Amino acid sequence: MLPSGIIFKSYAAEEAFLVTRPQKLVFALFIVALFLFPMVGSTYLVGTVSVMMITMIAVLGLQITVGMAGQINLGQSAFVGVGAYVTAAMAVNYELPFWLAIPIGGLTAGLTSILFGLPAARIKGFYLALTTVAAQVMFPLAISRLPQSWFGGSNGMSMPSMELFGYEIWGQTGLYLVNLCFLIVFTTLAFNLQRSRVGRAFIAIRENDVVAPVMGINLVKYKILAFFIGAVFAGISGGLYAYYVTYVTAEQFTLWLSVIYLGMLLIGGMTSPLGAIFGVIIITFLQETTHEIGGYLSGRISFVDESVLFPATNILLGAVIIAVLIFEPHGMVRRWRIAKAAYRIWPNPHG
Amino acid sequence: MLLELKNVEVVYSGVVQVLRSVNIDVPKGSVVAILGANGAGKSTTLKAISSLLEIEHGEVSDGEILYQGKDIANTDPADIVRQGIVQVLEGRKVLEHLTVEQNLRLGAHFRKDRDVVAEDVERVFNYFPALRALLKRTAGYLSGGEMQMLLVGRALLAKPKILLLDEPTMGLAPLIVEEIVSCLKQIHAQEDMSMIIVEQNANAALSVADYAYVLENGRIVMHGPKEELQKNQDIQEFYLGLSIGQDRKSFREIKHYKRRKRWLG
Amino acid sequence: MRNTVLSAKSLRLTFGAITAVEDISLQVKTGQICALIGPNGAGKSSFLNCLSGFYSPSSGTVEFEGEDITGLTPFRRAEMGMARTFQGNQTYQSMTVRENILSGFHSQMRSGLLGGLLYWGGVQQENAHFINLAEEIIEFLELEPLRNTLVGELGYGLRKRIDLGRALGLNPKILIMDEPMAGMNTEEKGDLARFILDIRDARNIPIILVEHDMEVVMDISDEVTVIDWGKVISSGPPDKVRSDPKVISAYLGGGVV
Amino acid sequence: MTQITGVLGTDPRTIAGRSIPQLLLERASSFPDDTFLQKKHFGLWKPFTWSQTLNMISRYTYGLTALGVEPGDCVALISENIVEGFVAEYAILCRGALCAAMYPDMSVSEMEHILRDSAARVVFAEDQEQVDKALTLIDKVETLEWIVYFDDRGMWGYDHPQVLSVEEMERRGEGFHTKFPEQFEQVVGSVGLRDVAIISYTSGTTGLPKGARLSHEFLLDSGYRLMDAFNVKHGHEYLSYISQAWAAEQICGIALGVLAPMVVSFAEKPETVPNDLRELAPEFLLFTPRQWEMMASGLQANMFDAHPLVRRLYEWALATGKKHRDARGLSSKLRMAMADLLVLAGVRDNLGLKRANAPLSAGSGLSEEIFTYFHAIGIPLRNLYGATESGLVAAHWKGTFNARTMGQLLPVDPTIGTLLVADVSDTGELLLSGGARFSGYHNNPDASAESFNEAGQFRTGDAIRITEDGDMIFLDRVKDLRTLANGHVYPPQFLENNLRSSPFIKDAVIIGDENYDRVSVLINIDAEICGRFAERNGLGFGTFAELSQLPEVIEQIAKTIAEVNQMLDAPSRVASFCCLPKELDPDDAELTRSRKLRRNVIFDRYATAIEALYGDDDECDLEVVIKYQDGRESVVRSVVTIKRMENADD
Repeated sequence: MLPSGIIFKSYAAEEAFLVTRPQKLVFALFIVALFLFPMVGSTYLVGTVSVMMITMIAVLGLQITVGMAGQINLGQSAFVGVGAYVTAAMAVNYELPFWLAIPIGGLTAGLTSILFGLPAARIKGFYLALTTVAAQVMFPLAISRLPQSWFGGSNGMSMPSMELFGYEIWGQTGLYLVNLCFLIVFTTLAFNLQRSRVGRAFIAIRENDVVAPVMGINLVKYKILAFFIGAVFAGISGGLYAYYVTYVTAEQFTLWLSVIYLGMLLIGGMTSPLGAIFGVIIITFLQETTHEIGGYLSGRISFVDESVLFPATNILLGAVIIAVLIFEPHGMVRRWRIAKAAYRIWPNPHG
Repeated sequence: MLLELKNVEVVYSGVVQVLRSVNIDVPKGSVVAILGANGAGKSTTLKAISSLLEIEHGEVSDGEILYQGKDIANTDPADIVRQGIVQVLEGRKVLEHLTVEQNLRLGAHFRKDRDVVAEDVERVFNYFPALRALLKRTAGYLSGGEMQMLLVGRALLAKPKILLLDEPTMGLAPLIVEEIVSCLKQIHAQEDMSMIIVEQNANAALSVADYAYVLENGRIVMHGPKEELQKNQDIQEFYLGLSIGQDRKSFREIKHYKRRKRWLG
Repeated sequence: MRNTVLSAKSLRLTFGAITAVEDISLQVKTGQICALIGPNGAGKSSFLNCLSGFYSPSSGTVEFEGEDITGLTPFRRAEMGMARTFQGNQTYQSMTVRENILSGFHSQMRSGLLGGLLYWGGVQQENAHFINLAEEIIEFLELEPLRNTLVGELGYGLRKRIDLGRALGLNPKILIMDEPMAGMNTEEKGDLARFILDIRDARNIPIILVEHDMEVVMDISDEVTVIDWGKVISSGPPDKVRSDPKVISAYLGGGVV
Repeated sequence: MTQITGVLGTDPRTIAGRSIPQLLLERASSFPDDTFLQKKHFGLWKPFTWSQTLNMISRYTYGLTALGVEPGDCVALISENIVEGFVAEYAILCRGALCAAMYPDMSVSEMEHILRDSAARVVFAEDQEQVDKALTLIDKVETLEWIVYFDDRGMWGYDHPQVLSVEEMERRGEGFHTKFPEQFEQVVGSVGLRDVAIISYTSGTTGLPKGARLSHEFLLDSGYRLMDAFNVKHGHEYLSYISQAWAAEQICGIALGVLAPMVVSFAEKPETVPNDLRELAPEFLLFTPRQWEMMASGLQANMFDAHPLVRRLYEWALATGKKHRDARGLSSKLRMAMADLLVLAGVRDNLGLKRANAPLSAGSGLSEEIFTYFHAIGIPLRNLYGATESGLVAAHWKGTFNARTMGQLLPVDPTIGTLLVADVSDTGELLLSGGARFSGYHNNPDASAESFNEAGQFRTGDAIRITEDGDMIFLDRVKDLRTLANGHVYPPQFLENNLRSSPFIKDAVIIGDENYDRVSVLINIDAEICGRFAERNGLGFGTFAELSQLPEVIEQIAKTIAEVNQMLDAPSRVASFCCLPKELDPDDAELTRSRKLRRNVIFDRYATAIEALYGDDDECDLEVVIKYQDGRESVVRSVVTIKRMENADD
């Protein structure tokens, strides 16, 4: 709902994300603030936000496959890995610039996913989940078996630094800005997709895959498309990650990470790209806080060390995800919508 | 009074109020029908009685549901079944992979008097002879009418004092509707049992019931003995069908505007 | 002379040893409302599923506008202009009313994945064009006050109307309706009957109506086909079928209620 | 004071001798591409520019010509407020014909009277429902030749030779257009300012409706008065909502629409009005007191469901609004700003009234409580006093808002010239002169003659008091001031208005005349509010009848009556009352279509209850016949509690 006094004379105007002037103003200020953030944030903080933004792109992709189209995917981190490795290979072996290497990484991840998405045409739910886990299991095996000249085998690959127009993009700040630009672009794409014909087809399949084909939707095509586009996002995220960590190894892309991605999406809310953003922020915040507390404790209590902290953090994360699932199965996005609606109709209790 | 709803309010998810101050009396041995448009709150009323609201995030937020003088609102649904309130849900949800016999026996699973159960099963077959031949058939392959009979039979095996029926004739062929209705009449005549029937097919419901309530937007807008309601012009036009009343009108002649309702008590 | 839009010829459908449809033929002509009635379990649903393409018949053919479509998938049939509504609640609950109806236009829209992602001018225009068409249906079905409401928040009767709206979005050449009147009171049935007649009269779309409500069926249909045990036992105009003793004993009964 | 004189307006947008069609033509040539009409359609607001609208009007006009409508003929209109309805009326005026508009929920017999009395040759009927009504009359009313419908839904099966769609009418007009391309402008040019534009049927509270003949000048002058007093600007938005059958809509929509000119907007459907109002947030709007009351009680009812803390905040903000709205001093202003920011701005936004700079309540009877309520939330509601025959006379426009008064005499168009003069006669009746003059009743020379006195002043029939500040206070209709058997005179209307301002009471019918020595009242409870009240207090009820007789509800009503009684001297106080077991309804002829009470009918139908009010029993058995729209009837029986007020005899 909008404030009163706003009328639409075209459907395009009605579809716009930002309608009122205050909305536009706040949003513009927010974007500017994001760009200026590195000037005030500590290197550590800027780095953390950078990783957060990279993760967001992967989770946005997951939102499309799982949230929009309802196709369960437990192998997102493998597709992130494919993106990272292919980007690395492009940058190292062919010395391509990052703005070419990363999209190639993304596309390759997308194409790889079709292999694992194909079964989705026939199976769903639990069985599909298992197929995607297979992607996750096969990924490190494939990397280590492929010729060393391609992906560095089990040694991993070292990344060159990013360059734009001959200038090196330097330090946390530079990477932060590149990541931010990618995030803005891909968030826009995800939001666009949701209101488009393809997005509607995805949602239709999620809601009722018996009715959707009778309404003219080619199930096989759209299920594969959902996997493809979700994995492209993952691959892009992987490419950015490769540049950020400067060194890629297969161990970075675990099943556990895929589960965390899914957890982020669950907490944030599956039904909107906004959920991906919320989820990443919340989980990252939790992780960072527990690390802080853990670091503080490990200096003081003798038996607290890495071997305790890591599982403890994960147990906490799991507990939070379960708690959210119980109290708000639709994620933070629903809370956000309720709050927004309540604000609009305030002080009325209902519309 | 066997069952009394006093000012019952039902709220879903803490925000959506579905029932507003509903009062319904079910005397012992009577059959009460609840009529109303879709979304008026008929099924919700039944679920409030049988405590099945929780599954849909609903609750009785106010008022009392008195069963034999005791408030049973928001109690454990299994306990309610044990006390003799048994609901036949809408949508004919049989256990598809079990046989008809297994389905039937499930109705009696909490009963202690195992030896009598066999007798009761026999009685169910007397009401629904068709079921006897289907005993070993997998329930999922039954036709709609057969499933409905199975479900009513299963409910009977729980030895209900009140049987709640949610849309028992929905989607059934006219012949089957007739059969189910006459079975219900027979059951009511022979068993010591009250019933609440929620129905869109008001003709069917009123032919079994002796008292009826009309729900609209979660409120009772009208109630009375069936003879009285059958005479009401709104009931005739909005529930009993166009052909009843005076000169027959056809669905072909329906206008593009509506006559206003005049709900009056 | 009216053209035949859809014809099913001697359809037979078996699952292993069970014969769901033994031999059903049906012809639907332009501007006709054809009712299909029969006891529960007579094979109506299986027959409909053969028409929609969920099942492929063991023998027999389905022809649509003179073309053999027996082997086509459901979505191809939808693209050709076969639309249907479903039993019970089968709308997309998390979409708004307008989005549900808009989703019916899927096969007429052209924009693909890239267009959806970029949402550039042409895609926006296409969307706007089809929203306009969807709004025509919204007006037709008198859903204006609800266009932006999530379907999940609506009652059963309205959802059935949205289901119908979505099918109309396919711009159908034939409409199959599976028990649209089930669970409705007389008033709602009246509304729906009016919509069905309007669809036929104003849009000239023939309709196959599977329904148990005899009052409605006998009132609004032009042709009634009665099936039992997978076979057609009677067919013809309502008055003829109504008095057919075979139909009375297998289906109609005494008509007390 | 017994006499005051108004002023001349200063706004330069004067009538200057032009009739409504002439103004229309002029506006269309000055601002061809500006929006004139606007409707919500297919989810969007679709604008109609001046040139588009004029084009449509001209086609309709030629269509009317083709149907044989001559200048001076009458054309009737029965429709909700839609673009086509407005265009049709402008086309009627452009043809030099007279328009008689009817309420869309009028029954066939009411319609018959108007069609017969106005001798309408064509009736514009919105849709199938109205066509069906008109069709039953086409052979009965000899003058009626054509039925023209706007909405073709469901009309495809009709083949009556005298029924045609508006498109068909336009098609028939095309020939005339090519043959006489100048005719449209010529006729428009010949329509004089003093010519009668419309016949407005006043929903008579007694007898059959009378047709008031209102001229272009009359409508435009009243429009000018509003424009000048409330600073209505060119391009201000107006939501057309009250029926064209009401003279007020003729003034605000039809006349002021072209004079200001405004953007006249139409809701998508009658049931989406609140929502569309919210979307539009118009600058100018006119509601009846009842609509304002409903808006306020709807909000009140909503707040019943709010969280207790939110409710307290809301009540605090309301109290602050009442106390500090116009107060000076920093702390007052701060508190007001807080209340506005936290609550009141939201309330205005929800109602769609945040931009309304001239929200008007037309007609008498808006209670002080509702009036101050709207002022408290920052909506500058103004009373507007006028009548079909006297035009718009007074309103709050000089910056003072006294809820009890109807405001000050309005400024007259300087090109009309004569100032408004208000005189109070010896009997307390308001006599008016000046401004554009009422043209008398249609087919009723006696009534027309009676409406003016020898001095040529218009007799309003209203008992009015003029304060020292020049504000007008409406007491009652002169004929409605009533005398009890013991000779005591009391103002029944005052009682009714104040009772009705309670959210629990929808209507109050005061009884007590020369046959009785006490005052009593029949109460029609507000089902929504009383229902919520009962729910909050855990009271059981099923039907309206049961709700109305709940002891707690009756107690609540008694409390309200006691409060109102406090404001009057003892003999004028309500001594006993009962709550009606069914809602008053226009279908049972208990209310007029504009929801005014039809006392005779009510007295008749509830005679048993009235008798009991003056008897000794604590309850009575009541039988009421109710009528369905298709003419069928049935009888409803119920037991009604008679409640006597304790303080009546002190």
